Amino acid sequence: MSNDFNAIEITPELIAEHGITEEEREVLMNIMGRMPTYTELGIFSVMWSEHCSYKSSRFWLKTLPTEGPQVICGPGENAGVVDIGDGQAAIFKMESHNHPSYIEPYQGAATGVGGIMRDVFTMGARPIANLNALRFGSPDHPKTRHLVSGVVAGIGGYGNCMGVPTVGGETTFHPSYNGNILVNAMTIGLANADKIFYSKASGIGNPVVYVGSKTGRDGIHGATMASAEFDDNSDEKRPTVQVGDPFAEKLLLEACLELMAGDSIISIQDMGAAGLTSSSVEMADKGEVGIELWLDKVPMREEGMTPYELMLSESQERMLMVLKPGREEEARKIFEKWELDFAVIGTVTDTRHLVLKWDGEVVGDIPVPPLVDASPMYERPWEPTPKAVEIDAASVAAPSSLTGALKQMIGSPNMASKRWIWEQYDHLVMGETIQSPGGDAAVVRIPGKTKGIATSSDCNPVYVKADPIEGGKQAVAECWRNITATGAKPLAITNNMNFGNPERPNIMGQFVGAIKGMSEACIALDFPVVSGNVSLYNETKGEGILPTPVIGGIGVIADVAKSMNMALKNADEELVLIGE
Amino acid sequence: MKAKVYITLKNGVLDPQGKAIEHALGALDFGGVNEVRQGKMIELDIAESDEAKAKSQIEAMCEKLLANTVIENYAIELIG
Amino acid sequence: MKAKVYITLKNGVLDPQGKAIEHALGALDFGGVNEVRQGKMIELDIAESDEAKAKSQIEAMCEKLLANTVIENYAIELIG
Amino acid sequence: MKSAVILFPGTNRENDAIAALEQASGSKPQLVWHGETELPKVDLIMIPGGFSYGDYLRSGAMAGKSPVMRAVADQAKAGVSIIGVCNGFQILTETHLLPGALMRNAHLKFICKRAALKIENAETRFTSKYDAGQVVKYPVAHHDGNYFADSETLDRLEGEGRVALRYCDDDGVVAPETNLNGSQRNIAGILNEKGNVLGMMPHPENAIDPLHGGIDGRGLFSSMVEALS
Ligand SMILES: Nc1ncnc2c1ncn2[C@@H]1O[C@H](COP(=O)(O)OP(=O)(O)O)[C@@H](O)[C@H]1O
Repeated sequence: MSNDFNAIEITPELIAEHGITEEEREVLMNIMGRMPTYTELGIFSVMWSEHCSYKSSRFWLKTLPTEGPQVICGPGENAGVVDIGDGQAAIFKMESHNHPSYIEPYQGAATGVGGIMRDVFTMGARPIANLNALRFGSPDHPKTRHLVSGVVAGIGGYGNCMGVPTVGGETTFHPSYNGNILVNAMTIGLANADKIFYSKASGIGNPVVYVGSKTGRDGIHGATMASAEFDDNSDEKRPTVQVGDPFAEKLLLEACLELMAGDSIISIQDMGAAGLTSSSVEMADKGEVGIELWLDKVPMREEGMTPYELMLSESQERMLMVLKPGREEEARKIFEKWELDFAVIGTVTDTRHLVLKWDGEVVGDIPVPPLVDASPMYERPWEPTPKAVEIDAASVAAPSSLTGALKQMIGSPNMASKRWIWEQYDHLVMGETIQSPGGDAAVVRIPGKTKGIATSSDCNPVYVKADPIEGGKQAVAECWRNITATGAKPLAITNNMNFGNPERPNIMGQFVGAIKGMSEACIALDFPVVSGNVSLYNETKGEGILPTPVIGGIGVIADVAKSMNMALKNADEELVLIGE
Repeated sequence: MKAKVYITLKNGVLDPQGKAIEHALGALDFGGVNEVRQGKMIELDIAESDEAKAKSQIEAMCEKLLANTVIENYAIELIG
Repeated sequence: MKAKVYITLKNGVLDPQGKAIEHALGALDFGGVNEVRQGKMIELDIAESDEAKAKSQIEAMCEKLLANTVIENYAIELIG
Repeated sequence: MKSAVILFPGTNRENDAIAALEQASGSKPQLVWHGETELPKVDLIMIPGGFSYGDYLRSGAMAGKSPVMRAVADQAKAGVSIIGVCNGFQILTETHLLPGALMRNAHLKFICKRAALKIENAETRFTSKYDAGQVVKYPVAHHDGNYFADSETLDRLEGEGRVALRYCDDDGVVAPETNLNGSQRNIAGILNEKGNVLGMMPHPENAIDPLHGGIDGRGLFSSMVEALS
């Protein structure tokens, strides 16, 4: 491995700068049996990051109930898949883009929406509905206005251009999010139940194909950027936020679905965070095969890109596929028709290694199973959240004016109408929106059918803070109630666990409590978890956000014409209160 | 004092607009067009007549509103 | 040959973006700002190296695509 | 009525358009890709909504220069009926088949809501099933719907009865407060000189099913079927 690309000396400091602990370094050295090259170090660092490895949360996530007769594919793939009858499946997931949205609200939120849609259409589904769960700081905090308008414009900017209706979500405000907003985006797609695409690679010698936009130096991690030598002479710090290109993604969607209508794809994986690295490693690992990549063949946007940058770039609107042998030209034609890049950049091997080449020369070689299996998993210490003191209702003075109290409630930012937001989202495109935002759950009809999907996203973080177990339960139950209120039968949920620093036992305790509560509610309601996402370290100045496990659920209603909404229909009708 | 502010994307930041324009020019048979980047130009007239002060005032406007300094650079031209 | 194309709204065409910027600057306590207009700047690199030819080529691009001459004017600057 | 729907990269309301045309005429429209230079023989060409070429540079600009639009322009000259909705309207102004331009909404935000519209001219092949002055509700969903033309052009449009629709309130009052995007004189849709080309921002195709919350859009499609079959 005499390549210049890897001339950078690997020192303990450099390893530490890549976020790899001493303990993890030992494991890494054992796996490699030698010093990793610079490129290899980059790959370990992203694969073992919290984001990719779920090292703090995996242990607990495994305890969530994920099964049921309706579940076709639970957590572990790009998105969850449930049976909705008539040979059709709904594919859905929620994902966070919290930190990027705080730094650059428009692009951060936009690329979050782009990412979650790719997760869904990479499995063969056409996205039919988007939701977004937003948490902002106090309305009078100086940054809030700018963040709200940027995030909302970004979500609309991407979803509207894609032509996928944004039909629901939630928006609340609390000072704990002043320095750390939450932007969670959810997409629901529709596929044929017998035509779902997975990421598992197979077939030794089969071509590995890159499609979509070119790779640039987007989102390559800041800390590692500083130590790298590729920087051009400009003194400006290279931005680490990605810019979304919804038009490219719309083309990618149409091209992928067109190719998927045939039978040339063996497996496909979108390039999200840690782009080429996580997609190729995941495909090889799931298929118990190896993958060899010819990095000089990757379509590049900038000159002088290195293997390290190519493997770590987070450029958007890209996919990696394994095709059946000899089907490259058929696929190329489709992608060229849609004016997208297409390149054969590697091959499936039997070595179970990820081998990276540049002009035929090896620039990286990592055994895949230990890279994945030995990825750290921590059972972090946690302490249960102390019981909050119950407020004695009698101790709260009755409001002097009921109308005044009502006005105050309606006028509070959390309860106020969110019309200003959802009118900036195209919630009608596709012509199947039966219940628009503004109700309990949105309802979209399945094209050509009378049936539809009801969907809602919910969480009350104040409850979770007071009692994580009960708060976790209540988030699931609220979502279930919102869906049932339209007349739909709830089917399954996705979730987005937004918490503070898991290395603090009290925060970890909130996480554990929420998981326990959610599990209990999911089992009681037969409402399994089929996908999800975790976002930790949501803190500013050592203060964690309110624990926010957002639940996104879907249900099915046989006849959308019979779905219910909350509008009062006629004067003089009786209002009835049911439940305890 | 009149001024123009030019706002451009930083190096390396994806420019979907520029890319699409480049592509469209190619489709219209304008060959050999490369590196198309789209930026903004903002013209304004401010009350301040002192050059140095005007410049620093406009700089403040750029930092606070006109440019998104996470991904954009700006340049100021005073016209007088 | 590198060039810049400046595209501005014609006089008399109202400019919602410019107006919004003017308003926002006011809200941020930048007083005395007037006549804010937002335009576009497109940078490009064309193969043609002869100045006159380059200019007429870019003019054609403006007429055909870059500017909407119903509402916009354009100006070309060759940089070399 | 035989119809065709034009598709550009980034078009996204084509299925909504197809559903409306099929519901009204009983036959499926033919789909025509942007690179085509010839059009099938049809009575109506529809350019649907979406974000052709991402609406980068200017909305409708790049689509306006595509090969298929040259063919559409020829058909327009030959008297074939053409309707452009939303992005379709933007494209028609970019090709100069309709005068003026669609600029960014005055409040700079994308807007999606059901809008009240006043039918200004009910004596066209697109609106004959309505009464003049009738208020209909179609959704709008656009970022660049702010219609601009110089006052001379506007006066001519008015004088020749070429303003098809205006933004109004539920009672048909046309006022600055009912102008949801800043359009000159509340204009939501206009016709060309010959009356065979209509461009409009609102989406009649999203108001054809009681479950959409209203079926006011059907009148537009049935007008066309009646006039063009
Ligand atoms: N960011 C958003 N995007 C889309 N719709 C939203 C958003 N925020 C709130 N909404 C809509 O506003 C309505 C009220 O929201 P919320 O107060 O969370 O509902 P509830 O608490 O009654 O379930 C819902 O229909 C929801 O879909």
